[in-house]
Amino acid sequence: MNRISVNTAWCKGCGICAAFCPVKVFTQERDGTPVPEYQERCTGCKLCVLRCPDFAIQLEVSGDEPK
Amino acid sequence: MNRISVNTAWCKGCGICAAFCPVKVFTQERDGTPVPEYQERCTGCKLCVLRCPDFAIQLEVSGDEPK
Amino acid sequence: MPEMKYDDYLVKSRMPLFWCSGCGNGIVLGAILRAFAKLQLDRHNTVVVTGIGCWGKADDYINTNTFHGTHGRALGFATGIKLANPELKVIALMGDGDGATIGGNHLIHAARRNVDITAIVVNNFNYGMTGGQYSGTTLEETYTTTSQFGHIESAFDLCRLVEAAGAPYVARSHVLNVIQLEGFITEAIRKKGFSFVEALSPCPTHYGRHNGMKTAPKMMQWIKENAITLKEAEKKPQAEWENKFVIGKFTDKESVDYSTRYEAVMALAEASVSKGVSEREG
Amino acid sequence: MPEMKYDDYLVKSRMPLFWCSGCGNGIVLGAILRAFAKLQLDRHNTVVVTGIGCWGKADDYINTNTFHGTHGRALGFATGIKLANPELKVIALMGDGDGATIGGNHLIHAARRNVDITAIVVNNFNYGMTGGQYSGTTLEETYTTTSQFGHIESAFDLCRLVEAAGAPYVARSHVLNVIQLEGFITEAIRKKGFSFVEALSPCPTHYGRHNGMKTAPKMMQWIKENAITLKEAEKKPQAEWENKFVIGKFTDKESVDYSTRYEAVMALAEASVSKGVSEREG
Amino acid sequence: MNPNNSIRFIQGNEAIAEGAFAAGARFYAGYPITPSSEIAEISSRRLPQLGGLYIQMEDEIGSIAAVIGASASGKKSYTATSGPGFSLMQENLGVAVMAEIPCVIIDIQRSGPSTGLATKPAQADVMQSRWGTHGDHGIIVLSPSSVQECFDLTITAFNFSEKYRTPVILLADEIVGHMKEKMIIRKPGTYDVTDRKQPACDPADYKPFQADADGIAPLAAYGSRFIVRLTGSTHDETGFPNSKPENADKFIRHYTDKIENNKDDIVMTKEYKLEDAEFAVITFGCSTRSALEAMDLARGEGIRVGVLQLVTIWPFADSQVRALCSRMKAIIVPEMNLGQIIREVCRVNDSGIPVIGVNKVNSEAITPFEIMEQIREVSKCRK
Amino acid sequence: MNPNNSIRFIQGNEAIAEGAFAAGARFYAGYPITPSSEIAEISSRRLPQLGGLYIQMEDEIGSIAAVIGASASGKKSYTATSGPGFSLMQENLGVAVMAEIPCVIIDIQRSGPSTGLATKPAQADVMQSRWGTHGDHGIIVLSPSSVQECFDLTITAFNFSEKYRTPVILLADEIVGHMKEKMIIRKPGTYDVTDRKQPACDPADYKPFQADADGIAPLAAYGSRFIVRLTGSTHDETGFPNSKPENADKFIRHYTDKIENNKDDIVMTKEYKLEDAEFAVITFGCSTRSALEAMDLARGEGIRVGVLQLVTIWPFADSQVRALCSRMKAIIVPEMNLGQIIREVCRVNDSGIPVIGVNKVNSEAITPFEIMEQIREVSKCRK
Amino acid sequence: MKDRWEIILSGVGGQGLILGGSILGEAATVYGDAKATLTSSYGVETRGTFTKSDIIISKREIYFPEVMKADVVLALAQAAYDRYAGKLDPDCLLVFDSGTVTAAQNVQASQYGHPFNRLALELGNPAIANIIAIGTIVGLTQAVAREAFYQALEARFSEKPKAAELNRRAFDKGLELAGKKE
Amino acid sequence: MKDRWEIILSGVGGQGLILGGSILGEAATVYGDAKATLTSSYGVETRGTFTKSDIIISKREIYFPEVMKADVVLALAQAAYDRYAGKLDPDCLLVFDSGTVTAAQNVQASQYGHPFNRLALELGNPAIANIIAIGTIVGLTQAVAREAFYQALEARFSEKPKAAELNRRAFDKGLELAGKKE
Ligand SMILES: Cc1ncc(C[n+]2csc(CCOP(=O)(O)OP(=O)(O)O)c2C)c(N)n1
Ligand SMILES: Cc1ncc(C[n+]2csc(CCOP(=O)(O)OP(=O)(O)O)c2C)c(N)n1
Ligand code: SF4
Ligand code: SF4
Ligand code: SF4
Ligand code: SF4
Ligand code: SF4
Ligand code: SF4
Ligand SMILES: [Mg+2]
Ligand SMILES: [Mg+2]
Repeated sequence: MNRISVNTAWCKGCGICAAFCPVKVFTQERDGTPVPEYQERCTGCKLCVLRCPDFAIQLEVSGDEPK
Repeated sequence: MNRISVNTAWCKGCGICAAFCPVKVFTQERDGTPVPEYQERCTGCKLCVLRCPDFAIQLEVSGDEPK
Repeated sequence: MPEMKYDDYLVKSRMPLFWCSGCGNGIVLGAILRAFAKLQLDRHNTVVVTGIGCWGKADDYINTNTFHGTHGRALGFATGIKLANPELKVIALMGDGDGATIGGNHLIHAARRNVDITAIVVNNFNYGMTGGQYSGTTLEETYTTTSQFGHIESAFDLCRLVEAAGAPYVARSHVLNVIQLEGFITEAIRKKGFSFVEALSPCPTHYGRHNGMKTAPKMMQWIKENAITLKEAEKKPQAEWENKFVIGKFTDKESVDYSTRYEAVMALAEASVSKGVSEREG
Repeated sequence: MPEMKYDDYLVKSRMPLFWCSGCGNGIVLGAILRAFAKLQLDRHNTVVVTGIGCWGKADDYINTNTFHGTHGRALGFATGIKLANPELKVIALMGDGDGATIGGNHLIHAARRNVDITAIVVNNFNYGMTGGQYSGTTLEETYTTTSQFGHIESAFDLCRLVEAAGAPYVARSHVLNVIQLEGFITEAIRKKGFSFVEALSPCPTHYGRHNGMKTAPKMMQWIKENAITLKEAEKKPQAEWENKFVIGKFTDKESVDYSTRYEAVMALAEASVSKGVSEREG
Repeated sequence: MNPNNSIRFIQGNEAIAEGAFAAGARFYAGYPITPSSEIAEISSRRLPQLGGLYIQMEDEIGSIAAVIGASASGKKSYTATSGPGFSLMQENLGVAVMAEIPCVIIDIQRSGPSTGLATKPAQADVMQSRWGTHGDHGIIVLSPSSVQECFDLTITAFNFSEKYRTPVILLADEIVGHMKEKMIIRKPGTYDVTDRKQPACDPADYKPFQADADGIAPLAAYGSRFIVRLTGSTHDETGFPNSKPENADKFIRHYTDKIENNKDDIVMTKEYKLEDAEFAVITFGCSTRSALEAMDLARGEGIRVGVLQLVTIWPFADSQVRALCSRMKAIIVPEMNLGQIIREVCRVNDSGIPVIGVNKVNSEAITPFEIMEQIREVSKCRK
Repeated sequence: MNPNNSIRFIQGNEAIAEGAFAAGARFYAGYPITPSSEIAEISSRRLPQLGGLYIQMEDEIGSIAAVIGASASGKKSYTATSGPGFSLMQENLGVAVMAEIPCVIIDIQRSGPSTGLATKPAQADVMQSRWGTHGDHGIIVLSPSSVQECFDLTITAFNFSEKYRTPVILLADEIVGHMKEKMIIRKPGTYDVTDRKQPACDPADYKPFQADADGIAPLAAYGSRFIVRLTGSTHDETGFPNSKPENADKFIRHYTDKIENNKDDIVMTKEYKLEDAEFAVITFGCSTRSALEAMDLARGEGIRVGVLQLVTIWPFADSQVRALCSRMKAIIVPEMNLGQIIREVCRVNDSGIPVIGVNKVNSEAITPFEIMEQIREVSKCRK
Repeated sequence: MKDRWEIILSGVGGQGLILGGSILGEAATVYGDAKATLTSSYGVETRGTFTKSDIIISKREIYFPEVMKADVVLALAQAAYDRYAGKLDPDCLLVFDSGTVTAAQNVQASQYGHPFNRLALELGNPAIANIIAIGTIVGLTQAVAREAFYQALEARFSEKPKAAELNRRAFDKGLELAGKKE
Repeated sequence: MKDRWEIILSGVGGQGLILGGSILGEAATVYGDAKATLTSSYGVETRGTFTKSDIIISKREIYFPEVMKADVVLALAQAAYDRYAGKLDPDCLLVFDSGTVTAAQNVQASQYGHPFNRLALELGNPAIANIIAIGTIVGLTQAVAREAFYQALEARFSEKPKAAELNRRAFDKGLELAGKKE
């Protein structure tokens, strides 16, 4: 399974990752902080990483080298 | 016959009237001042009037009201 | 008002013109004054705004209201003049340096805003007034006092630029085609909205002299020989005309001008007054 | 040089970013840094030049050489930087206000001159930094702090404008299309000559809030819904897309850049030295 | 309706906008910049309500150009900016001087030079406001120290501008511009509004630069019965260019003289407890507030301090300051800059008394204590 | 070859261009304007011969921006303009101050304000050259009075600029710029050329605004081994933004201090017959020539007059002028403006001696006779 | 009664402190007969970071508009609390959000901690914590009359009766807390 | 021999007066051991209208670079002649083009009229009237050495031997005229 981690020190809870994840991996806390609730669905498309305006998402695609 | 007169106080002898008169009505003096040597050829097209950059040419087209 | 003839707009007391022998500016001036006469403009309701340059001295010979400001800023002044009194006819006369080099930003923004001003740029391919340095319309590989080894920049296609900026009326002619030029100017002034006319014109003293065309007729001939009508150009592949002066009317479309649009703002604003002004946080 | 990863160009010590939650600037920044990594740019030979605005603060997070000048003038500084040392990779980051409103003239002239600079404009449709006033790209009928009754000006189509000014590389994308955006930026940097990339981006804090899109996802969705690809647009009549954001690569043509052309000037100049300098009259 | 509706608790910037409306201004062209943008935003909402026009131009150069143009069309016009924008306006400010076109330029000073610290205060454009544009000229500069003065002096700025056919600069600062304070929006009729003189002559005889006996030429508007020729080039009475030396001399002197000759009217100062003072603080703008507080602190310690507030900064209050110098033991000049007004004080200090600056440029207000410290210092030496 | 080839009979403008080449300048960006355009034209021909670059930008704003940028890339850079263009450059001049980027701006003064009389001389940008840009700053301004000084001072301008990492203004005027005169083109090696200090530290430790003990920070070029961060916003040593008050204070003072603290090096004056003088003429630029001629006329009449030429206008020669005032019976200050330098003279005139201006703004040079007249006047009163 | 109050309202950007200060100022000046000034530290870099406003309410002329010696400090965030707590005199009132701020030990000022943010949420809107806190300050100081504050609220929310009502309840809540030292 | 000459060269734009003055200055300074200054009245409005240059040649330092008291005036056009003729001292030399200028009666200066323009045409180029006139001035004044003038001409036209030759002939013609009072 791909591992998604959110750097909460950098994340501002904008909700972009959650809104545009093609497979709806994220839920959000009250303050917007994303929670990769359904990590198992993750296809590893990395769109959330690329679209996070705050460099706050790290994705380890299973089998991949950690990036 | 059309009557062409050149206001020599305004004319700067640029030669535009002479160069572009379709029927070559003008000759020029040494200093460029145009002379309507072949006035009889004049078709009254007024191009010389319109193209003179110094408002120096008056044309009375025969039969016309003087303008 | 008695009928105005073209030379009723001319300041005869300042003749002869300050411009060099053969300078095309006088031809454009004539075309403008005849357009004024054709439209029977009221001198009191007309403001001629000029920039700084040889062509920028045109207002010295026009007896309407005038404003002669700074180099490149004619359209800034003109915008204020027009918007403060939308009844005025405002005509801005600018050189290629003035209107399109230092003044390029005001040009594209005025076009975008569609302020009802007629801008007439005399493009003589260089800065005449300061002694013939290159401008934004100087042609590649030609010579000026500051491109003595041949100019290495491309020239603007001003009409294309102003069209891309959104102007609803855009046309180009040259001084030899004075009748066409006068026609474009007349249409442009009549147009409600931003209208732009470019007049290609000789500066025999500088650009001509540095490029083997010491006399005005020579330089006019050169312009003519390098010109192609828009109609012709449209029929041919781009490669055949892209280095030529395309002559014609590029745009003439409907577009509501700024002052008219502003009326809607005023109406909404008035309506909002009754609702009371709510304070905003700074 | 060890291989650079995208975040090797990031100034991590200054994180978190100064920008608002959901501001698209960070997405564009990411795309740029990844392009840098893809091209393995040498930090020492790269200069990022920024204007003033929210996007203008991007240089705070990039650890190449930087120049942060005045509002609207990034391309002026960049031109000097590049021409004085043609070996440098020069990237100018500008906002829509910065790069296309106050800075419009530098933009079109840099495009015309074909100086080898990559200009990346983040168009968020307003002046973010100063609190959300309208800019030259604010859409008609939308609301900003200074168009509270609805904006009455048309927005520039920046790509069309820059293309008309002569730029050899012109492309537009938006931050949701971040992969495409990164691709355009990479191509643009690689391009020798003036290249221009416009990135449509949300400013949820101001433009979004004033137009019913308080959150970044909403504003991004809106951009997406109003976008059409260049290919699609080309197939349809203009009326169907002229009010849409056309996304794609508008121009990618060959054109010799300024520095290369200047080499010819130097060669001719050197040749002229041997002939002796003849004095000119002032 | 609230019976107190003329009392407001608002920002200096808002009071400036209200002052402009009250003075009859109906045209704003500008380009937003911190810390002046509120003036733009309020104007964008209120001007169309008042039948006026708000436009954002592509830059500050176009903004002041449009303001000048609109004024030539007869509308009282203004713009607001801060240092970087004010620098950009300098060239066209000269047009307003040369073509003698009334307009008001508001500079809300911020910490500079260059982009500096956009949201932080300073008082460092004092000399620029006098000398920023090239060539010889005179100019009127007023500086408010409170929200009430923001309102009142904006009206005065328009009045001077119209009366003397000259650009007037309202030189405020971030502190005064962004501070909220109690103030009174005066009702129309309770203050003077000056409109530019109109020609009384036959239209055929009108010359837009022909001064009346009072030294000021009537200015007709475009679109009136008069033909108006305006220019930033050297011209004669008619508005046509004229390069004769005697003409250049006449007009260049005129731009300065029409202001210098009317200093009695233009130079405004406020005096606080100067009657019995031994030491004076000469101040302006936001620093006035620190000076007044320091004055009270000093008097609490038995040091007889008074304050002279320069409401009009330019033309400089030469005679008032000269006279003050001759009466005081020392003068203190606090400024949020490295010493600009103090140069002028020194210039007219014929008495040779000590003139000491309190200069602060760390982007924070000068505190009363900092001034107090200097007062204590000089009072020690001089006792 | 002509053995005298280093003697030339050329214009001031040409000498300025030659001075720039001699100083090692290799980048010019500008926008033509009378009466400075010859500098552009000569540079456009000569720079490519010298391996340098000439570019005309779209306006003066872009010109000074490109000059600053090119200097950051390591090329000595300059531009030339006149009043209207100089006004437009003011905003970006502040960038050069703030980012501490060496460059030379040449202002060939003409009759203004505004467009004025483009081909006529004036000396009316003196105060503007000091105060034209917003915010506190120091600046170096040199003013040549002869064609030889045009050459020499242009070299000095570049040297100061490089030495102090600051923009330097060469403030000439139409008379000096367009006058032809005998002068010597000095051969390389016969004059000093200063290049900016380069960092000696490890690239990892380099901070572009970290001053050495001499108060000046080394400036590496873009493309070198050092990473260079430059900015016109308030920054700290690293070039990153820093809005702490103590940081703002430090740097804003620095821009003035690095110049004021080096006045001994920077302030240059020339003295003529001051040893036995009772009256002094303080002058600069083209008016120096009239002053010297007047001095000789006066001495012919037995009046002991000397001349102090301010070669460096800014920073002002406070101590030199103050000392002079204490020795003279009266001072005369001729200027082609309505009184700019005279304000500074009055500021430091602690002795209270009469200071009299000879001010001419009709666009013609001040004649020696006009100065002579004032000399006669004061010598009468004082005898 | 003191005739001059120097109050600092501090927290992080977005907590509505300027708004709160403004209403307080309006209450004092437009609906009371005092003078007042409000200054705020603006900064491009203050989005979500430390921010403060100084409000001075006085019967006499107010010259220097910044707090010289605080009579009241409101700290709605830890950063704000930490900046001031140690520096205050014993006669100063330090009002803070007890929900988000961990109070320090050796503070000389009289401390009044209340969970303003939580209470605001309870009242239905997190954005009104500022008004509750200001209510507490008004209750503690009587710097402005309650009635005047009500009027100021009403005027400001004249077009939004719901918001007016909510703010009024928040203010009342604050008043109620005043005196309850936690 | 005078050690200072103040010379005015006047005419209308395009007559090559600045060029003539420059060569004179070069002769004096580069190829002679004098000092010299040349100032010209520029004007946007001087195209084809009155124009003048002041050239001062002196063994001593030259301070004020404009003519204070003319020793020589050259007038190549009527407008130029009219401006000066009446104002000159008896010891001034007034050199004018007798072909285009009608001389006045009560002129105190010594007048030297020659048909410079016509002579130039005869030599084959109307543009060298200026050099003929300057030749006359040099002949009359010895303000610069002939040899120096030749050198200056040569240097200036080093790449155009034909022009050099023509100008040299023009100069010689002028020298020849010097002394021949018409
Ligand atoms: C700010 C400023 N920069 C430069 C100038 C100098 N200047 C006057 S006219 C001109 C160029 C004129 O060229 P153009 O606009 O093409 O007009 P033309 O003379 O060719 O008709 C320049 C550079 C100026 N007056 N103001
Ligand atoms: C000469 C000048 N005018 C105005 C400003 C104020 N200002 C700073 S940023 C900005 C607008 C920023 O808008 P944009 O360029 O679109 O960038 P964004 O903040 O939206 O990213 C303005 C007007 C300035 N700094 N300098
Ligand atoms: S996109 Fe990034 S900043 Fe936004 S909520 Fe997701 S992780 Fe946080
Ligand atoms: S990598 Fe793609 S699928 Fe996985 S969480 Fe991110 S956006 Fe969703
Ligand atoms: S076109 Fe006009 S100015 Fe030219 S020669 Fe003919 S008449 Fe004279
Ligand atoms: S009117 Fe026509 S035909 Fe007659 S002279 Fe003029 S140009 Fe020639
Ligand atoms: S210089 Fe050129 S543009 Fe100017 S008047 Fe002469 S010909 Fe016309
Ligand atoms: S104001 Fe807009 S552009 Fe600026 S950081 Fe916030 S969201 Fe981004
Ligand atoms: Mg031109
Ligand atoms: Mg933006």
